[in-house]
Amino acid sequence: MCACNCDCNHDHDYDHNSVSSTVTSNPLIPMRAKVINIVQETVDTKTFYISTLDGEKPFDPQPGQLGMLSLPDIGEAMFSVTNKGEKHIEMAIKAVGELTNALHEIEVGQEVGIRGPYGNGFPLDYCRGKDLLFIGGGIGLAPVRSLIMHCIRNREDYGKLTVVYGARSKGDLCFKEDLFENWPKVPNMELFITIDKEEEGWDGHVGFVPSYVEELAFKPQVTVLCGPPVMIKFTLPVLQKMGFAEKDIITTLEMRMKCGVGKCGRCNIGSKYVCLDGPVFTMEELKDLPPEY
Amino acid sequence: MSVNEVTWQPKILVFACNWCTYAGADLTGLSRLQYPATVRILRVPCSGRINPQFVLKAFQKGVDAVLVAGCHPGDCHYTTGNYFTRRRFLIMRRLMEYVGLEPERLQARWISAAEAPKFQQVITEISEQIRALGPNRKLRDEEWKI
Amino acid sequence: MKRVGVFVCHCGTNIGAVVDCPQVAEKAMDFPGVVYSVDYKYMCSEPGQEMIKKAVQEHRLDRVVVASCSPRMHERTFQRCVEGAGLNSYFVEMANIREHCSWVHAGEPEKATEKAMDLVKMAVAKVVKNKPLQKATIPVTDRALVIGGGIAGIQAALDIANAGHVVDIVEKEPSIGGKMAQIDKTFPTLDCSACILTPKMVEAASHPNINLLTYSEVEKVEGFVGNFDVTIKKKARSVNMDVCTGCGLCMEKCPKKVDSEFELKMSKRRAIYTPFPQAIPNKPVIDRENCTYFNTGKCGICSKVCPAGAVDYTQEDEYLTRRYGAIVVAIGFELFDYSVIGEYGYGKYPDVITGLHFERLVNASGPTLGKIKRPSDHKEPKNVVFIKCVGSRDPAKGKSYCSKACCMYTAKHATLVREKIKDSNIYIFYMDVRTPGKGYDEFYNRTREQYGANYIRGRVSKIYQQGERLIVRGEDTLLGRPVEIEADLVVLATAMVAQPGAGQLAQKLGIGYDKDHFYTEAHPKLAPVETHTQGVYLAGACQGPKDIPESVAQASAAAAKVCGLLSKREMLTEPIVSEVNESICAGCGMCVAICPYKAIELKTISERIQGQTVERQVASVNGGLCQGCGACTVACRSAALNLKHFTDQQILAEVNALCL
Amino acid sequence: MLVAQKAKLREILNALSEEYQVAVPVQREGTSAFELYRDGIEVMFNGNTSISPKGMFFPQTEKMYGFKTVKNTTEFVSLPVEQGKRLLFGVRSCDMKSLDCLDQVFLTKGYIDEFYKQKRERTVIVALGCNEPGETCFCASLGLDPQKAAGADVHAYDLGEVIGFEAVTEAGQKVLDLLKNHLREQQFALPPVGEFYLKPEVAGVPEKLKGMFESPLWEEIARKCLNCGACTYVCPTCHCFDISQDVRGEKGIKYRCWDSCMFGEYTQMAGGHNPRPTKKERVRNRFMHKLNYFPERYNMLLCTGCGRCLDVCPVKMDITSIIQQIKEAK
Amino acid sequence: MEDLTLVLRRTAKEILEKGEAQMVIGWEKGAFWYSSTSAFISKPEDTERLIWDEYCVNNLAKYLLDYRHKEGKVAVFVKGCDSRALNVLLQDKQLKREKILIIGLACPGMKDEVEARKLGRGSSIPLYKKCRECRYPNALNYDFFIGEDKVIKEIPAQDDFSEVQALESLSPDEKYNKFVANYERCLRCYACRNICPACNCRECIFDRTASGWSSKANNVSENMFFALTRALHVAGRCVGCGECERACPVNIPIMLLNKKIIQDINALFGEYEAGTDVTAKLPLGGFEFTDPEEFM
Repeated sequence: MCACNCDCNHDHDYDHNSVSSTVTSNPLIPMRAKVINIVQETVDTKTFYISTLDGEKPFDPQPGQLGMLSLPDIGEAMFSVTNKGEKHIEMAIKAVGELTNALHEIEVGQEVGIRGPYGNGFPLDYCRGKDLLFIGGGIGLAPVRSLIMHCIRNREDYGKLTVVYGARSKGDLCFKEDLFENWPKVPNMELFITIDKEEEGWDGHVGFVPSYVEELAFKPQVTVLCGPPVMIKFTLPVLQKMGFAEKDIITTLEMRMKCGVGKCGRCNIGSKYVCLDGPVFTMEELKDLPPEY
Repeated sequence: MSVNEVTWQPKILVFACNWCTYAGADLTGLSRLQYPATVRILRVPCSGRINPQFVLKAFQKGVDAVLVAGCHPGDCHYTTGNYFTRRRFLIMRRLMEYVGLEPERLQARWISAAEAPKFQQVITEISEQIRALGPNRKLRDEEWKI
Repeated sequence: MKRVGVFVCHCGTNIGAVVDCPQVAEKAMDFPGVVYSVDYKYMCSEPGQEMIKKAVQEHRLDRVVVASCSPRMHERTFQRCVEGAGLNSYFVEMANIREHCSWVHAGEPEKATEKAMDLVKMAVAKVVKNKPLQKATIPVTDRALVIGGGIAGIQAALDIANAGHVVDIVEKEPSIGGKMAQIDKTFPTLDCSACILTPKMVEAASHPNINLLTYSEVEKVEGFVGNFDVTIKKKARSVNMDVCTGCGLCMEKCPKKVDSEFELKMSKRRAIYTPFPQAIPNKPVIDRENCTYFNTGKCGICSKVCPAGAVDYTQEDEYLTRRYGAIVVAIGFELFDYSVIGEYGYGKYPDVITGLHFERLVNASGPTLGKIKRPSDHKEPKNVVFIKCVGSRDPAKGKSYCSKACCMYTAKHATLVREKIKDSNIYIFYMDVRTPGKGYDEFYNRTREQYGANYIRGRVSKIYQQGERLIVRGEDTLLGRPVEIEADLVVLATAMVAQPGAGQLAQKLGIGYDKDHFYTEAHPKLAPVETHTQGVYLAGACQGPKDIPESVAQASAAAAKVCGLLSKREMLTEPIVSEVNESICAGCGMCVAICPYKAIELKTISERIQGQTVERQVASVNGGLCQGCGACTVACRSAALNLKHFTDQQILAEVNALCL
Repeated sequence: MLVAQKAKLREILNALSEEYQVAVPVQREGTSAFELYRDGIEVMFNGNTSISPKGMFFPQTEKMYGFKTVKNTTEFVSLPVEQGKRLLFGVRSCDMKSLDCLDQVFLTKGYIDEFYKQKRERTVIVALGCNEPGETCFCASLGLDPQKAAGADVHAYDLGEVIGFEAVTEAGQKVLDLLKNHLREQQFALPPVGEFYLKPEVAGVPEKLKGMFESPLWEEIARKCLNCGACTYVCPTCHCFDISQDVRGEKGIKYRCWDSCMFGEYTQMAGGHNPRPTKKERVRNRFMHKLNYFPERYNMLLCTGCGRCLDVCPVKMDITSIIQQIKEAK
Repeated sequence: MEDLTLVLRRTAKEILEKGEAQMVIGWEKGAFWYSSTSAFISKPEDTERLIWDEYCVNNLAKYLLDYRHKEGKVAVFVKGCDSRALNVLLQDKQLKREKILIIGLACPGMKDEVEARKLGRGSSIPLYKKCRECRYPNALNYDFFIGEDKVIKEIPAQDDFSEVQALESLSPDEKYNKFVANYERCLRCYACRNICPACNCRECIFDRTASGWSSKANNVSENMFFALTRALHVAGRCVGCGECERACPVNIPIMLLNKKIIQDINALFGEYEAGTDVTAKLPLGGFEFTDPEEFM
């Protein structure tokens, strides 16, 4: 019984979503890479642009896929690839633990270890041709942005794009350049940005994401939802009340991951490994998994 | 760091309390009293700050001997620090000897800020003892090379 | 990663002569985190510090390691320097490659260089883990305590009181005045000691800001700078000070005679007594050991005759605890007990006396009312022999140091003998004559030339009694022949030693003392009146032998330090205190019992664990009380306590760096 | 069936040592485990080793790769890997089945664990049948044949004075060819297998567990557990591991080592959140993984009935009685 | 022993029925005749599961830590060693005495399970070594006691340090080789720590690799660091219940380290028996000015 979530119980090896082969023969050994640019998104979040030593993309990740970034003498951690360019991939990282704080102290030119891509990524063929609603909270926008950028690159394959994004304060809004310069220029794409509390110098919407979504009363469509657990907990019922089908609500989960290839047994939710069968799950799938994440 | 007999130099770590032994070591310097260069002094506010686990870590990382040194009981700048050191290291020394570490490799001495000659004499004495004993291989991390 | 700058100092030739500084600087570039390293002649100099500041700007350094002298010397200097460059002052670590390296491994330059590299590697490994710290503020109690009522204590108290602060003087004798009260004249001006001392004593007694706690001792000292809680034991005087008028009737009528300590047993005093006539407070004290009433219950005359009914046999010792912002220790000195020296008669010959005995003999209010008489037969002596350096500069039987003041007061004694006994012969055995003060050498020459004192360069090997006279056998090293003098009176210039109780008091205060129990100053040149314990200062002979001008100078210096401290309502404290990680702390309380400053207590916090609010106890450190000794961090098994600036991680980093 | 006198086992093992690095079960002071065979080592014939042969393929601490971090450069260095053919003699059928479980984990689902694969491919396994099950054994209840370890290269049978050998795979045949002058052809009937003391019925348990995540049973079961790692470290099928590094200055080695879902730090996330904070969640996860999650993913139970967890558990947790309680739970 | 089981059940039942405690922690029969395991009874009718036989070796005191934040009281049966363990937990302020109902027992000494399994049901089975040497078979600190308080086991005069002294007499290398041989096989499963009543930290440094003290790597050097550190941490609080040795899957003689420290504490700082007096000052929690002086 294959673990892909299209529950067609044919028995084949795992080739769902054409996982591109890892760059090194041994999935646990990283390859050398270099940080070629660092963008300070917020006071505690930076986006790192990473490419190989000879200036190529380490791997070509699908939207929503993850990469294992490492400073070998400190540690390794899994981060979503928030965007990819011709010659690089981008990872947005918030300083929370030992490794992330160390990452926030490195400078452009620092060599790192990278391996991947991991995880199933967003179901692109399921979303093709449909209107898409993206709901993000704080750093939660990072994984969602990979799909948004993909849709912008293949704009004609996708319907109307709507982005609802909230953060604690103006300073906490990630990817400001996209939010205020690039994305408004994209045809048939609507942006709704909100911050939690009133702040001078901010004339946009003020309020929490769940109430804002309720206020905007969207028609049911495929939705990608990602943010802090409290935001998801309150946004879900709003979407369900608005008639969104559970299989149309997609989210990515964040768990402690060590191997990244579904072996070390750490990131399991029930029988599913977030690093391999996830991190992207529909609400329907999550419903019949044990609530342990 | 691999150990070969010929080029081996004893590596002795001294945990010195800032108010007495470290000052005594300074005075030893001021008075130009020479002693072997096998010793590295690590400053701690009080001998009471020396956690026996630091000593275990030092042996694990490859030190040949450890000296725990502080003020004479009663002279402690923090009044009672060295009384705890005394209890801890009376037990610790016996425990380490019990598991097979040569007693000379873990010593504790009270050396006040004025006892420069004593500092010189203690360091010289330990250095000779360890030179005689040879490199320490006990409790050590396994060595690897890449 | 952290960007560390390493600055290796030559310290002129002190380091550079032995340690190959350029090589150390070059090797430092290989250590993890180091992005800039340089060596320079004098890092602590102005240009040296400028170099650090410039390097921090230019190379965007966020950590600095200075390899130079002992941090006990210049850590403060370099902390201020990096602060000037915009870094947190605790982002600097020092590698001691002078006192611990170049000065002690002069014969092995390559090993010294290798050790210097190791020490720099340890410092770099530690500094990478340093965290930014801010100084905290604690309240300062506007009250000072002076321990010891001699000239130094009185002078310090006066200066502090005149600056507007309240001062308490604690003196263990019934009266203030100290040793100077026993002295007759003072060199080099020969003005009478009482004339310059008693006005100061009166001024101190009457000063509104000064409280005298005589016949009292310090029992216990707790707390720390700005907040010393001192428990003082006021011994029972058996006389009610408020009622007594000091008329002295009781002292006349008291039948019991006892040797007077003030007069060095050369005359008697009564069981109820004041040490000397000009005593302040001039109110008597009952010496309970010798008073008949206290021994047998009979007598009680003094209470009968006392017009004011001030005598109160039921008085008890009284303990009072007060909070002080600063403490000045001025407990003075004692004279060396020469009875250990057999050659000078083990103290058995009555006519072999000390300088202080001589002071009493020539003193107008002394036992002989100023006439020099031989204690044995009260005759006026003809031949007077003075012997200097008795117990001083004599490591075998006495002390290794020079007691500084004996040369001058022996010369003074010689002039007084000449003045009082015109036709006397004065001999002075000396090793050297040290006259370092203003007008000192002129005074000494006058003694030799005008007053005809015979200075004999040589030591006295033996004194023995022969009939009524004493034979003093010595040698004259300048003439190279033995000398023998028949003396009527021999005065020994004995060494100054520390007060017998000096050691215990130091342990109560937590201050250091040397092998001779003189108190250790924070730094011999840069901080002579401070101790390593912040807020405790030194003045006078308790810090080392010295004469009156120096003691007074030190007293004023200490007072200036105290006024600097008390002038502010609060002061900055070292942020090197321990901190608790409440999520790890299990509230076992091991640390509470161990903290010498009672800085840790268990407090109750409430937190939500799995949807349930739970009350539990955790340790909490009072940053003001904690002095950063770190004993609690070792007692804490789960390492919930860590000492800032000396964290487990920093020390482990140093240990690891040492062994790579 | 080819047979040989048990007394001649020593020669057989010496002969095999020419070709292979041979490992055999050995009784040591306080424990028993698989060790490199040297002439004269006494092979343990009764019962199973207390430390499973899992360590031969998935060592407790395994160096993966070296690295050098000089200034801001990062370099990865591959480490020498032990080569040479190996032969495990005396593996019981429960441990053989556990290797089957580990194969599923390490060699399938799109990623191959090279470290494990290399060790697995160079090892030939001579399984030894059990005639007399231990008190805590229950492999039969999980559908295993104690005398014939499915998946082994050679089946060896303990026939009292004599040992019988039957090659199953080609590699096994090569082994027996190597020993042909030690063996002789003889017909032997396998002795009957002794009576099992523990007989848990696992049928239907995985399916029933699917709905039992919220069952109060877990609270009761978890009460006496100490959350130590003993059961997970002796269990031949437990395969969770942690990745960490041993750093010495600018050089370091990245290694992986056994980890246990029983430890608190196992799922502790950087931000402070821990999906399995107390021992109830951890105990539930352990048994759900063995009896539900793993079957759902790999179509086989993650328990082979070796009974080691019953032997070592300080508070005598017993998976067979837990299976019983699951069956009886409402 | 048989009738005591009935007394035990009746007592537990009364406690639950009268609501004096929310739960009773005792023992019940395990899967085999030679093993009894812990039981957590909250319903009066379940008290039938409780038993008291020669295999109730588990030290139940440490389980109370799981219920210290729950409302109501918990009753627990304690043997001599268990009650000393409970005293250590009280001394370490990890439990509140008023939230615990202690039912003391006179312990005849527990039979060695490993031997029982080897020798089989019929034969006479020796006691655990720790029970043979035990000097406090009866509960010391309890709310009420089951069975007569008479000693039903002869008690050795003082602790037996013969093994420690035997080890002390060896040469440094011999001692070290024995130490390595023991700790080479340590799995770092932490069963010894998790069962030890003196190891009651909220978060152990060995569970926090980020603290830098230890790594998860299982090599003899890290194992020795763990063993020595734990011995030092429980110094002065180890009650000698021997549960660590019983829990160790690879049978390492852990008590050899703890006994050595107990012997040294007695010799250096005066006779001290951990867990016998809740008010006593912990030997390594304080000092005396008159402590032996070896470092002058």
